[in-house]
Amino acid sequence: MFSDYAALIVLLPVIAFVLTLFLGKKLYSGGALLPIAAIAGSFIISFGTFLEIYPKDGIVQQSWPWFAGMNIGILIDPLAVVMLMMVSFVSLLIHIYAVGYMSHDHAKPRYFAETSLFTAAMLSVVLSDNILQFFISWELVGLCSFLLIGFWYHKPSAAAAAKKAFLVTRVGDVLFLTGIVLLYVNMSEIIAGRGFTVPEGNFILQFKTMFEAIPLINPTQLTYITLLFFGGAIGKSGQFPLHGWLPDAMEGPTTVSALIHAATMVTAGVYLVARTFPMFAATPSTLSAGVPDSLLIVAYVGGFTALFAATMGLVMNDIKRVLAYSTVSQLGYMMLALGTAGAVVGAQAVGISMFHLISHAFFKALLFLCAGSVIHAVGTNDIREMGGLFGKMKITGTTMFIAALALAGIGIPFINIGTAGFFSKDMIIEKAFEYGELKGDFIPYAFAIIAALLTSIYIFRLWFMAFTGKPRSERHSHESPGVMTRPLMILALFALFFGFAHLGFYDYLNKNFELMTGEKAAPEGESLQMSPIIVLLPVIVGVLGFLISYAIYHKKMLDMSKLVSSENPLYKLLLNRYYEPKIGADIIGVKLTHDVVAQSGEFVDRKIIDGLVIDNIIGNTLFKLGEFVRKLQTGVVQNYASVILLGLGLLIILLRIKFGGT
Amino acid sequence: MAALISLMIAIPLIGAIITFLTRTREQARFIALLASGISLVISLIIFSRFDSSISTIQFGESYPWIASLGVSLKFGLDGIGMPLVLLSNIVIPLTVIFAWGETKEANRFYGLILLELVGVLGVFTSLDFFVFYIFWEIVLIPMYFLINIWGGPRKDYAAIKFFIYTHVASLVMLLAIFSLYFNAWTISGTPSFDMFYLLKNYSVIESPLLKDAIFLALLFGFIVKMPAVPFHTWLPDAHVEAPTAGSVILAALLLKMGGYGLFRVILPLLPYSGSPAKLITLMAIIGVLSILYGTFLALAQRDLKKMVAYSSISHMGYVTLGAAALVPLSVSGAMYQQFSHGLITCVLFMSCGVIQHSAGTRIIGDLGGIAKHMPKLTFLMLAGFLASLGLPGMSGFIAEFLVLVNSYFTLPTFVILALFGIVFTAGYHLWAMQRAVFGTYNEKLGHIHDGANYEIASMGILILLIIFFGLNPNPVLNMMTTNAEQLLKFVVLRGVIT
Amino acid sequence: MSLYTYLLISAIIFAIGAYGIITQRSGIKILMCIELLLNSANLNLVAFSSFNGNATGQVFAIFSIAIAAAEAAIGFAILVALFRVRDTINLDDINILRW
Amino acid sequence: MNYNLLAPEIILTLLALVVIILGLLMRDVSKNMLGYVSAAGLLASIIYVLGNGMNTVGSFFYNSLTVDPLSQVFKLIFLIVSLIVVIASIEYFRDNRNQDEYYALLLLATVGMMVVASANDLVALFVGFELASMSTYVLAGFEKKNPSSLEAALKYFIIGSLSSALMLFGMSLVYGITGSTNIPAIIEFFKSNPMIATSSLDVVAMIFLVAGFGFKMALVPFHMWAPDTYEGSPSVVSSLLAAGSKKMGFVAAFRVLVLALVAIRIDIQMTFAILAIITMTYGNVVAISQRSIKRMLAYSSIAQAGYISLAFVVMTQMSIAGGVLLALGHALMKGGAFIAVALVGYMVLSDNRNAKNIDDLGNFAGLGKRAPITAFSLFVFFLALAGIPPSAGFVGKFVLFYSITIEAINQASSWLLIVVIIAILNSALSIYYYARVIKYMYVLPPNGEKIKEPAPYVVAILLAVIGTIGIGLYPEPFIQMAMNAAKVLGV
Repeated sequence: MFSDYAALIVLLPVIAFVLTLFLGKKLYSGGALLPIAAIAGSFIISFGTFLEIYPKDGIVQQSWPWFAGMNIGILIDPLAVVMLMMVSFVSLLIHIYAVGYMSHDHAKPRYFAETSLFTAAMLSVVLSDNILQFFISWELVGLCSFLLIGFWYHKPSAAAAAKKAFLVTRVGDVLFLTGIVLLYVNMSEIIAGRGFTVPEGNFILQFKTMFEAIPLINPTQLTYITLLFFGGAIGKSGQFPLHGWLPDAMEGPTTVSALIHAATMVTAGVYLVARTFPMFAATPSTLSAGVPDSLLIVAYVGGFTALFAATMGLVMNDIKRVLAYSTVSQLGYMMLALGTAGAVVGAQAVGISMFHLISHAFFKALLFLCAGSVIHAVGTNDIREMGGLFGKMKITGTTMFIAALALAGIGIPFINIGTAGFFSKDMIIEKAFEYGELKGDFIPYAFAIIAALLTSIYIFRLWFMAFTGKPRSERHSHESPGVMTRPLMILALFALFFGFAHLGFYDYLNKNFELMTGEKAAPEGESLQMSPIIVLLPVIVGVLGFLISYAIYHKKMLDMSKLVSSENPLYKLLLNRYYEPKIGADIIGVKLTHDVVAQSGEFVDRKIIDGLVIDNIIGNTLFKLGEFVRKLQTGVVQNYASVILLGLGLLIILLRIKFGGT
Repeated sequence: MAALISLMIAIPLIGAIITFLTRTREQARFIALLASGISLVISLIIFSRFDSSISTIQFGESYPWIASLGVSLKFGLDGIGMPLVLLSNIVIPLTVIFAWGETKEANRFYGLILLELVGVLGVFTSLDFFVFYIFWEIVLIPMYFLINIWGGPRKDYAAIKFFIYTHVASLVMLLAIFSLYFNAWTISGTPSFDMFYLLKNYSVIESPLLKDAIFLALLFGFIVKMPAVPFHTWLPDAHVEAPTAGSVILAALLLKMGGYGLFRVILPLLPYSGSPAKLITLMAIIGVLSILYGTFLALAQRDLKKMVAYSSISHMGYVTLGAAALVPLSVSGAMYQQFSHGLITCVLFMSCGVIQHSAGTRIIGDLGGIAKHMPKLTFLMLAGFLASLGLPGMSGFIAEFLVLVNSYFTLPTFVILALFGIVFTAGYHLWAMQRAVFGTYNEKLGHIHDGANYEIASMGILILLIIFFGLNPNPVLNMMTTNAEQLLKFVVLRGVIT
Repeated sequence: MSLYTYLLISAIIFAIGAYGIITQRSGIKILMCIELLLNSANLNLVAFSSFNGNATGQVFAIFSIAIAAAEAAIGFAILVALFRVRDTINLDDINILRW
Repeated sequence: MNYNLLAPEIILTLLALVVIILGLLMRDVSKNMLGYVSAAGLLASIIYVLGNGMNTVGSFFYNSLTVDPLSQVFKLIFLIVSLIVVIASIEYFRDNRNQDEYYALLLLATVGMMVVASANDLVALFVGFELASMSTYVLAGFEKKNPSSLEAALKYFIIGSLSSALMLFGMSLVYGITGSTNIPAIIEFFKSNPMIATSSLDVVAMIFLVAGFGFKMALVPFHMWAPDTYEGSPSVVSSLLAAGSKKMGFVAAFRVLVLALVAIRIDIQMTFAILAIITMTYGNVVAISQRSIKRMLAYSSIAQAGYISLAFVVMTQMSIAGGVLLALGHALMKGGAFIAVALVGYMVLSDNRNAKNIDDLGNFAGLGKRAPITAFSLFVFFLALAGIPPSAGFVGKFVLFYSITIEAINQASSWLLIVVIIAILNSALSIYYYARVIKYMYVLPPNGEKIKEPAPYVVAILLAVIGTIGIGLYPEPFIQMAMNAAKVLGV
């Protein structure tokens, strides 16, 4: 019976948004309760739906016609339902946490209104059954992120970051939209030309219809479409080269970073690729044998981003920025999973990637909330000014340590005991290796494994610098209130134990596309046996990273000041984030677009088209002429007479020339 | 229930005359609101009775006028005119409400606004070319006064430039009308200015040269009004100098006359013109050029209002593009763009007006952080800006989506170019917001207050409408699509596009 | 004498009149030049009349002579009135109205 | 012979004499009523003309006068103009001791114009021309203490008599060639002997006639008297000149030139086109830089002359009709405008007895507040002159430009199209200086308080306004009228 009310999953938060926005001031605690209740409702319905459809491998499909052959609809299949539960659950926890975190902010109603709108939009992304609704919700999600990053709009940096986030993701969105345009055109053409028919009650842009049309669509077109979609994903999920906005997005409240820029929104890109995976998988393999082009590119972009972001994570001093880069890098892992695993085990890749997505959601949200709690207590973001916090903030410290373990993917192989990250990430790395084995291309694997090492180094660097040693600044700090710590503990539990659900999870997700399109995904070849070293390696690098950080930042065995100095070009490069902000914002944004193109356009418009042609050539000439001719009117009557006689003579001559006559 | 349309046109006219004669501003604005309100009600009645499934003229009326020239007062509505009539009747009352506080020569002010309503309603409903032209011209005069009496520092220049520039365009259009009229006359032997009749006989003209000449003359007449690059330069001046109400009417209604012309006149002729392929390309180029050019120039502006003016140019570019694409849904998308831009641009110009009025400047650089003191305005302005940059869920998105998606069938390259512009569209909107509204408050502005209630109210209503039509375009979109399909039957018939 | 002689003479008179109008300063002389023009036309008329052998021309001439007289009277009247207010009839000085 | 058809002229002539005699007998104070008398007479003859019907035909005095639709239309124009002028003059010349002469002359001028309108013989034409001209010479200089009025009169007189001399010369040549002064006979002759018809002597004759008529029409290069005279003479008289006697030139041109030129089949389209274009452009361009409104109106009426003379370029029935319509419209608009200026002058003088250049643009500031009716009427006249619908000006231009466009299409001649486009650009340009005055009237603040607008002026102006808008709103009968008038010429 829950599934009948699936629409409410989105509608409840929307209602909460409207009410909170307009009369939040009057409600208790700035109207925090309403959104919390609404999102709790969404979570319950999602969970109930899950319980309903899980046993009987069912899916929920509802859809209503909208305009011009488009529709609005709901599609809850395994892929969607797990996302639904995760999003609503994490969002719920973070809302509760926010009650404490935002307690001092006077604009609470706006905050809660926007977050609940965000939740609604995100849920709508997850359960939309057609690409257009997906895109629309996706844009609204972006809008909310824009609003929430700029929540403290009076901070210029916040306003700038909000704008940057929106614009950079906008680039991706335009690619996405172009993809939709291409898709729509191709669909209509095969409908017109190749006798493809949209079944009764289905609509042209529904995923179902799209997947059924795949075999008919021109392969190269399919590659374009999928790559354009992936462009959108790059924007949203902060993949290289559109990753720059995510670290800046940390200008928003930490809860926002946790909810939007770690747990949920940024994963929308991954979700998009997962959602349209069949199309990616169906693209022709021209670049590398047996690997669909789109997947290959997804894999490389993902892998590179994983490594690239991790390197910057090493040197950041803003606690939230470290986490932000770690998010980017982890998203890279998910993309990598979709690419490599997709190439070797097909649709199962979705399960692998999604599992990491969800476990990441738990421990990354946890990390951010811990960071939030630290910031809340210390009042600064700079880890160089922290230190020795563990004594004062036991809960935060412990939970954050757990989260760090999960992120680093620490666990015990072979007996399968470990944190969530252990299962999810190792699976990805193994698949990357398998991909290397089968396709003879180990680069993605190299990306993955190196990134794993760096990951564990920077996260433990962070933990050690923040929680151990002696305080590096005399800031009084205290443990956060219960309303904040309890969500931490809950998330910590998930970060620890969620991993054990992996097998069931994989099985469930593998059925995903069969359930929708009805056709069985071709069973992939048995995953080959791997030498233990390969299985061990991820854990080894994880532990290694821990030890390195321990050595450097706790025991201070070797002095970093040599390395960490503005002389060191590598360090500078990293610290300046590969000069991405400079290139992106300043050069392309301001210099090129505004100063060069726009201003020259302005010049042409005002000075040449308008100034020269309209005003000077036409206007002034006439005035001058008028002034001149006017002076011919001398007022002396003989001149008038002369003019008359002159004219007379001229006319006669003119006509005599014209026809001689006698 | 006949004569609804002429009633709808007559009431504002009477209202205008009464308003001119009133003594106090209270009376003036009350009567203005009353008259436009009644007109709105009538248009709503028409709208509710309108059958959006048929493409023929509905609520037609016809009265003899000048027999010897074959002129008669023909009015009527179809899916092309109806939405714009509705738009006009929505915009004008809201403008009156927005300008509720006008003190300078209030009776003239409101009277002129009503006259504008009369003019545009006449243009959108008249089906006789002669009458059409007369209304087309009449619209200029009140706008000239609105700019020249209530305008800014360079109002003289702007007003006269607007007047002459657009007047030249309409005279050129008149020449084309002459030729159509003469052509139809020679064929049938009886003079008639009936619009459809003239358009139908266009195909009979022998010389392709003459056909193209007529076509281009008409096109010129319309795209100057829209305005499209490179004939747009009157617009920024007019907008910058005009009072807020003037800008609102100018952008929301007068520009739409150009677009209306495209659908009512240009598209029926296009398939029969001398060289359709070339002309389509020409229109597409004009459209895309307007989109990109307008976008980049908006990016360069320092004056908020001027920026909005250029954004209008780029948005009207979508109309040209969609019309040129000659795909049913692209055409109806273009029509929808007219409708939605009419609503959105109101909000933008009203925001500019409120800021100007409260902060005393519109220069983006001199503003900053005004959100602190003007929360309500900020909320509405942000909503308007988002709508303008095509955020889904707002009417603008539907229009642009339809245009882009469907134009791709016939004009792929142009669509790609247009898509390229979208990023920058978002760019200048957000950049302006960031510098003018957000950030730290610029103390030099002194103490500023939020918009007055009536201003906020009218903007709020508009935002609600924008969202409503963004979520549920069907009420107007269906009738547009019906007519678009009917228009394009001939195009396909002629095999201009396959 | 042939018709052309008359025409020639009248042409000469016309030319003199025209020349005078262009060159003369005094209002009176201008009036006289105008009379010359009119009379050259009259000469034409009469000449043609006898050449064509019908009287219309002469009638016309008489009409025009009468009119010319009236015209002259009006002209003098205006000049006199002007002289009263401006103390001059030198047309070069009479140019308040210009441009 | 049915003298009813000539009754209007007769009435007016007698009335003129009566007025003179009454003037002799009356005391100065009571002379004001003469205005009403003449107005009544004009009204009577208007009624007579209408009573006779617009389409009646008749000829008099051995076919030297003819009555036909063309003459009727123009008679109507002249009569209406004179009526408006007379009504306005009641106020303008109130308590002037020479009113009797003024009205008598005005009536005679009207008679002269009407004679020209129906002249069917060169002699009659010449006589009518001279009658109208001489009366107006005097009227122009009627303020005999005012130097500029006298100067205007003098210039008008000299140029006028010069061009009438030219005209006479031309007529003498025509007579010489054709041996007749009766216009139909002349045309007949031309038709029958083309050899002579195309002789250069003939061309010369035609040019002389053009000069003669062009002087009245104020066609470049025969226009130069017009600005000075219109500016200098009393506003009411300027109104008469611009609205009335100008049209006399046109009707004469229609009667003689059109027919003759059609007959002698020499193509001087191009020549006329050039003349027309130069004239309209000249008028508009110079008008832009004027501050004296009367002078501006003068130049604008030169421009209008340019438009009307487009009718000669393509001598189709449509174009002639357009010319007639525009002439009619222009009579109303320009007449009304000058009267309005007169009222402004009255206003200025009531502020300050001895104000100089009273028609300066500055005096129009805030007129919308000071004299609402006048301002609104001027507003109407200006928009009408600019050709904005719905107005007489628009209808006239509409038909005229239409006819030429059609010719351009028919002859597939690009240069004709260019002519139209230039004409169109001109009428767009003219908006500039009209709008400037409108701006002064409605945008700028008034420099004085509201005045009471004298009834006679208001009546006169409103007559013109009603005519202007009326023709715009219901042009049907007028278009018919013009068409019939054009049909007479049988082109």
